[in-house]
Amino acid sequence: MQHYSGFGLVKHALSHHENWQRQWRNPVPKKQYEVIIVGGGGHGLATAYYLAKEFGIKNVAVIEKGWLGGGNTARNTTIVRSNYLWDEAAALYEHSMKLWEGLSQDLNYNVMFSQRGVLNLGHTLQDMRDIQRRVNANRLNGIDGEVLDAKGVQALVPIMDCSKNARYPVLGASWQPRAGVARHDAVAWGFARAADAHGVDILQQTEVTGFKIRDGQIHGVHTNRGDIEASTVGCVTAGNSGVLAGMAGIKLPLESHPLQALVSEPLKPVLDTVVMSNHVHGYISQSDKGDLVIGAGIDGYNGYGQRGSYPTVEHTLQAIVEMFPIFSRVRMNRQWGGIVDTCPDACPILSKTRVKGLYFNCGWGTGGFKATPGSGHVFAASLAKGEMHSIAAPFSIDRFHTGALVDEHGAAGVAH
Amino acid sequence: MSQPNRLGQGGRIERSRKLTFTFNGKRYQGHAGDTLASALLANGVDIVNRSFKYSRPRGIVAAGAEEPNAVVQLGSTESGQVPNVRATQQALFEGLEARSTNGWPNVQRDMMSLVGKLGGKFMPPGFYYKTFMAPASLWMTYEKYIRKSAGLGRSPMENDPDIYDHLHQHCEVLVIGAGPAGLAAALAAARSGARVILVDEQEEMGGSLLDARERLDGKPATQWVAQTLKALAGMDNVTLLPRTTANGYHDHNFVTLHERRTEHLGETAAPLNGRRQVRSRMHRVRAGRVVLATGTHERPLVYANNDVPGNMVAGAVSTYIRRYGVVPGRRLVLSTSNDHAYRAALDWLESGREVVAIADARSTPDGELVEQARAQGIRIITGSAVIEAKGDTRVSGARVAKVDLDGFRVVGGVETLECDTLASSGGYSPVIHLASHTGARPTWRDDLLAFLPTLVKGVSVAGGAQGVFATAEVLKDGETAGRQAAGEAGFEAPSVSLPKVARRRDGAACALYQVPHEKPTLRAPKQFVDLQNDVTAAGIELATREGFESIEHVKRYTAMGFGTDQGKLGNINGMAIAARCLDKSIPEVGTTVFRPNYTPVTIGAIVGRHCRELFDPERYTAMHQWHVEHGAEFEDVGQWKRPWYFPRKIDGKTETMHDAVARECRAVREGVGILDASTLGKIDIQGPDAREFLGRVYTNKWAKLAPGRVRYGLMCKDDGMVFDDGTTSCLGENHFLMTTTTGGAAGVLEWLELWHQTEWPELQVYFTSVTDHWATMTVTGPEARKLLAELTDIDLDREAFQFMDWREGTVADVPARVFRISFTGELAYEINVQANYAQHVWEALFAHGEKYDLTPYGTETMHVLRAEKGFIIAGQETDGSVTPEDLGMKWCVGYDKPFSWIGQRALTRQDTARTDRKQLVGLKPKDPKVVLEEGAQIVLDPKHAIPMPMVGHVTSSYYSPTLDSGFALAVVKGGQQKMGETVYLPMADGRTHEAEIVSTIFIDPKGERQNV
Amino acid sequence: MFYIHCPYCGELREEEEFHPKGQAHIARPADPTACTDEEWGDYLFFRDNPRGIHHELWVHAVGCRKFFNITRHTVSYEILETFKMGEQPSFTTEHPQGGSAESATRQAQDALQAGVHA
Amino acid sequence: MSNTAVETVRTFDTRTEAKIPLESPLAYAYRRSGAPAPTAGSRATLRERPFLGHLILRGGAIVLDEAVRELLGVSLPGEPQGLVHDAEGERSIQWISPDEWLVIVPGGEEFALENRLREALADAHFAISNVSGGQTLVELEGEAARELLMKSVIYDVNPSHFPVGKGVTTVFAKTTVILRRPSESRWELVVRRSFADYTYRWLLDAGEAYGISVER
Repeated sequence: MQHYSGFGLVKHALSHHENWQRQWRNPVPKKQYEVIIVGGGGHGLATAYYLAKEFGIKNVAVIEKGWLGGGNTARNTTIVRSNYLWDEAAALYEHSMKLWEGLSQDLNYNVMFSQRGVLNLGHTLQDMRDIQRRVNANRLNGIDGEVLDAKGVQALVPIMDCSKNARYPVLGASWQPRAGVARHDAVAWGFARAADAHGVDILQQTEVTGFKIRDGQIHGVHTNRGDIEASTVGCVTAGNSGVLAGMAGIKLPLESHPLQALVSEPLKPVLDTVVMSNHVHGYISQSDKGDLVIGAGIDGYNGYGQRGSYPTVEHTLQAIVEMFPIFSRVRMNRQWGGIVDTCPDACPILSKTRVKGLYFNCGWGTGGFKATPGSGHVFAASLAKGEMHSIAAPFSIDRFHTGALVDEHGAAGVAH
Repeated sequence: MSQPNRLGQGGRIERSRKLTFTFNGKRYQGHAGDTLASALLANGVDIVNRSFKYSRPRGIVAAGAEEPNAVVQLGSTESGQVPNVRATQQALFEGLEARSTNGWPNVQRDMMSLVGKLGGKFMPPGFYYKTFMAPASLWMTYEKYIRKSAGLGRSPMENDPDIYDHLHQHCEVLVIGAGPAGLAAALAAARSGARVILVDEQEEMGGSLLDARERLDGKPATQWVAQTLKALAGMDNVTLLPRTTANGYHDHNFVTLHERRTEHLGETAAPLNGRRQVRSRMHRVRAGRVVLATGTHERPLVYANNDVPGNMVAGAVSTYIRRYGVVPGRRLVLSTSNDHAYRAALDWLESGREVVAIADARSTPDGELVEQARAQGIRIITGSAVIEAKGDTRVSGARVAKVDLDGFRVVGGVETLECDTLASSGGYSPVIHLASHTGARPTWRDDLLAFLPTLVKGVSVAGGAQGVFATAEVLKDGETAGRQAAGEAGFEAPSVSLPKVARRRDGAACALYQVPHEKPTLRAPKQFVDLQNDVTAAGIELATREGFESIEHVKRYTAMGFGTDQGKLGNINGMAIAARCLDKSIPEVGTTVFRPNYTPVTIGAIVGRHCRELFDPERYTAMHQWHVEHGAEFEDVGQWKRPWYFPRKIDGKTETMHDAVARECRAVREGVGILDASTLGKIDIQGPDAREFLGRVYTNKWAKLAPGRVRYGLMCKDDGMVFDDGTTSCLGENHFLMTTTTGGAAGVLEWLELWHQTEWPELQVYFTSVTDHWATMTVTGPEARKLLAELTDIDLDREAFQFMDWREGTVADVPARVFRISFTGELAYEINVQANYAQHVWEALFAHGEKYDLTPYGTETMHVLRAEKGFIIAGQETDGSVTPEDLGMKWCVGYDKPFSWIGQRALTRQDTARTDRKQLVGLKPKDPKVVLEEGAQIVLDPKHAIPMPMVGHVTSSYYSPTLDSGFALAVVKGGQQKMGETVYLPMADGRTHEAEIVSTIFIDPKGERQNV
Repeated sequence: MFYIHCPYCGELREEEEFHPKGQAHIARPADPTACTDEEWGDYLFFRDNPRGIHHELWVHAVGCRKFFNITRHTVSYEILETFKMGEQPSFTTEHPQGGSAESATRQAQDALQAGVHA
Repeated sequence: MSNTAVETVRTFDTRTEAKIPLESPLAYAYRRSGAPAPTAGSRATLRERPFLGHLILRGGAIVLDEAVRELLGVSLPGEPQGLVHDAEGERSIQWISPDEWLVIVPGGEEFALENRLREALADAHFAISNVSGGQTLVELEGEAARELLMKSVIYDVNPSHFPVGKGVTTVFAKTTVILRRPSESRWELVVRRSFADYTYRWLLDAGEAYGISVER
């Protein structure tokens, strides 16, 4: 792998950039791998990378039906935070946060992880109770965070309307300074390049059409480019997980919903943190390019159309203008939609299945991007050892039958 | 103030109306009818901006929505600022002030351009992914500087003085685009009687006809435009919306139209007849059929230094000359792949300026326009193209060479032509943005060298948007589309007679996107593809070399098409370059998908009136006026404004919340208080199966509740988790009045309907919301009976009217139902009267209550009083993960009911049946002065290292004036078995509180006070 | 944004008047006590999530307040039919062109939208 | 007369003959936002008709039709969106859903009407709920009334689609209204009490451009 650095950039400039290498190969599929990862999004690529780097399993294929990083990795609003309520979820996202903090160097790819902090606003007394509960739990779980009052919020975000005249005045917020945003595409590309360097085969334009299952054990996959064998298969296919599980005769408690986001035209820097509000229902940050990146909740119906309904956009922008009246004259440039696979308890599934050797990693709903490295890491550990990693264990499919849900709805009312 | 490039005649501007405007601090003059762009060109302003990444000087390239460079900051006042206005779409008005968005100290002499010049080489696409990584600690500093160079314009820092609104429109036929196809379509559809909306983004309708050379019925095309618009305006089934952009096409023919109502008049909307006007309006249109007559965007050619000011797309040159009477230079070189672009040269020549040459990439061009040009003596260099522009801040020459299109190379020598303007045309891309908003992927047509829209139901396309270019055919195509659309909507449309247009003979165009240079692309001077984002052909080539092979990857790696113009000029060229680098065809590297908005839309217009005081409804009770007058502080509960507490003014000083709540609490415990409880949901339930139904949706039993009696009930979802609670009264054998929580009212009614309509339609029962019909006032405290007795004819004797009874009669002469239920633990009467009488009854209670010091109290006191009694609040003690037993409310669960009620089955699931679940308990702080923080986490071992195992949290916590101590409710793992044990609450400030687990009932455990 | 034919109101109405309520035809087990934990969990949480034809429960919340069913394509978002509680869908994965059930009273959504005056 | 319904359902006259000052749902709105007087250029007029009798009638159309015809003198609008007035135009009945109708009568008539309906319907399965205190009727008139509605409701109010004699429940800004067209020139909004202030402020705001006035 070519090492990336400022010095390298200068060197390549002098040779007219004619000597840059491919960031990843375009290999011919082998007949057999030790592990197959289905799904070449951020989570799948991260899983492959950590399998190779941390667990010494380099004979790995990542099978992607389209282009790597072309799904939700490329469509989210890039927020990274770990201030989740329940111990199980907090452990998972904090594990991820720690990996984020060294990710650019680890991958030798600048994922532009910007720890500019995330505010979760409270507008009602119950909001504030929930915020205090969550921040107290975070603190005892070793996750940074504090509760701010309205003045504290105003000091951090001078352009926000924190006055009492607002329809739902800001009463305070939780503040996680280590949280922030990252450059979404770079995460997929960085993991792909680093995994490839470790020998992982990334097979783009390759579609899994079925599983080879004998005697309750996985033996590989059928694809549009022929059969590929492996005794361990991990599916990391987000919105398509249900379809894939169906091929193995497994049902998952997932629904795929449209999740919309939008950006303004690029502006000179005006907002230095990420601001989220469950109550007025919207969140906003400003990208390094200057766009205001805005989102809200999912649309209520199932949809794979990568678009949602217009009123969701209207309500989101109403919320943004309620919080930031100065943005009324700014213009919205573009909107789009992702397909998020949601679980009934707003937590993911990281699980074995009743097919031995077949694992699923899905159901991240609106929280997938921020979990990318952590999800990949614990999933890789689970695939490598044949036992779910302790952080992943609470997210088994079994919980929907025993009742041991990890209900993050309260903390996840707004997509993020 | 002369306008050097303004022609002495021609154009559609009002020459008599001169307008003064300011650009980058300098004053200029233009005319009514100008755009800011045409006025700048008229004044010979070459540089309008500096580019985003390399800080290169940039000029105006196009004349419409596709313009990438002329993106300026508008506004003379802080609150009137508008960032990123496209000068080509901004009508000129008197006093307009605009400035470039980039460039320091100014756009003419930009220091950053030095960085761009020297550093440009080191900034290939994605360079930021490859550097700024060491040392890791410095990234946030690097980022600060990266961000500094971000953005185009700036946000206003003051609130918007303007207002916006929405108009909900419905029509049978929506025609988008009022060029020849759209006008013909609208006319045809309108003649059928169908409701037609015709919308066009420009200041003036007519589209390409406004600068056409063709004559319609032997007259200038604009005459037919005027005549058609007049006819349409005269029909009351037609709505004409000029200056309005169809910015989003959504499912099932829902289209958003952004109408700019005053932006052509001033930076803020001036009042009209003393009334506020909206600055812009969003039409939310539901159309039966949509006709897309959106025309085409011309593609420029990609050659070296094609960004130097003076490079323009050919059609824009014609537009400026013919519509605005502006010729944007003196000496023109045209580089083209097609006949149509020859118009630019002919128009240029006719305006009296010099056409140096036309470089035509085709070896034997022979169309009608080519012959005209030859006849005019214009030099045509065939088989050639401009390979490089010369010049720095303005084009000074064009390097022209013979090119081998198939071999992608320059053949033969290079000739340098002196010129100041370089127009180019690589063909015409149908404007298919709207058609692809709902996910339909366009398909490439090799014969047209263009992507054509794939249509969903209910949409048709006409004219240039579907690759029909000749005016006569465009008109016919539009007419057919209009007639068909009306027909499909059930209206019979007669055919419309169309004007005669001479058919022009055009030669075939050739495929040319990037022009080859003598040097390989990576070594040649920059050849720009996306001007706004500084994406070059070399950048695209590099991306493909690095493994970015799908067009989606290329776009993301290079940022191509992500600007405010969304790549209208550059995307197809970029795809062609990627295809060349990958040795694939254009459709093989992917297709191009567009998302709303077509052009950026003011956020305020999307918000409409739903802001400020109208952001969200405020719901009020019938006594709200009284609460306001009596100084209540309000709490937001759902959309309701509920009195939170009533601070008194004592000696001119307003009580603190703590003091007010303590006073209110004491009043209820010792005297009498009154609460406005009108916000609770109330559902009238009637029918022979009402009782059975209640038994199924509540956890407890309802079979034996007699008329006149009231019962408390808990509701679960079928996962066994509590979601609402309240009392329900038996009014008659088949008649019940259910109350719900304030926030849960709508949800519970829908919940009941859901089960009735989908699972148990055989049950004979009806539910009707009566929440707003009744006003509810809770009179509570030891003196409640005495007070109420003064006003009512109901027998309040403790035996005749017992706890959990309800009675009817009058209160203050008003018919009332009175419920003897208590959420305070004190003697309490909930008085329900028809809400129109509420203010009277409320005031009568105070008139009589004065001697008892009747004290109004709010939600905060209500919370303290109920918590002292261990009464839960659904949504505060519960969070969707709490069962009735977790709440210690087994007494409210009827396990032996015959029907397996909602939630019952789930309670015996493995995890739900655990006995060590988090359970509701009381907490008594060891230090009575401590009021625990709500949300504080509970641990058993406060010395445990982080992460510290947590066993629960505080759900409610208050100071109790009755106990003179803090107290709390909490959920604790296995808490019901831990009575008397000590738990710890480590706080953020470093202190650790100690508390004892106690019963949830702090006052009057036997419940005697409410029974007096 | 959808345009939905409410089978009770008999006309097309804007999506904003409706709420989606998940998969259609989820019947509560007749005897919950006889269900295993697994069966109960399936009933509570496991739903079809097809990429294609989907039968959904909606409620005309700001309107007649009736629950009804929609057959909708989850990729194209085309609404193929709407029908009252208790009726069966005509369009299914097996019958993508319709015809799986009596549908004489139903009109295709497209025809309805076009023929505002039909 | 065996009258199970009367015994099993508890009716209650919430209105009194006593001279008690009544406050309409818009009382607070008038005080807070005022009531603009008509001006020369006034193109829309708002008028509240407070204190009418509002009953929600539930049951099957076949069950209810005869009783309604007998007691209200109009036939039950069985078709969706139907709105029927009696000869004087004082009493109306409107289709709300296949088993729900809204009856509006002059204030004070509602309780007697409810009792007579209950008698007439006897043992049938039906329900009647008095909601008179919970909603109010707001009339809109004037040449701009329809455009004002287009700014406020998502429903198509074009006369070709919204003829006289139609009524719908639909979205009004961020709340719900029942919108009716009793005559060529007049529109009626049935507004919930707790949303009345919001609705009023919205109409004043959106109506400013038409010089909206309020008749009191």
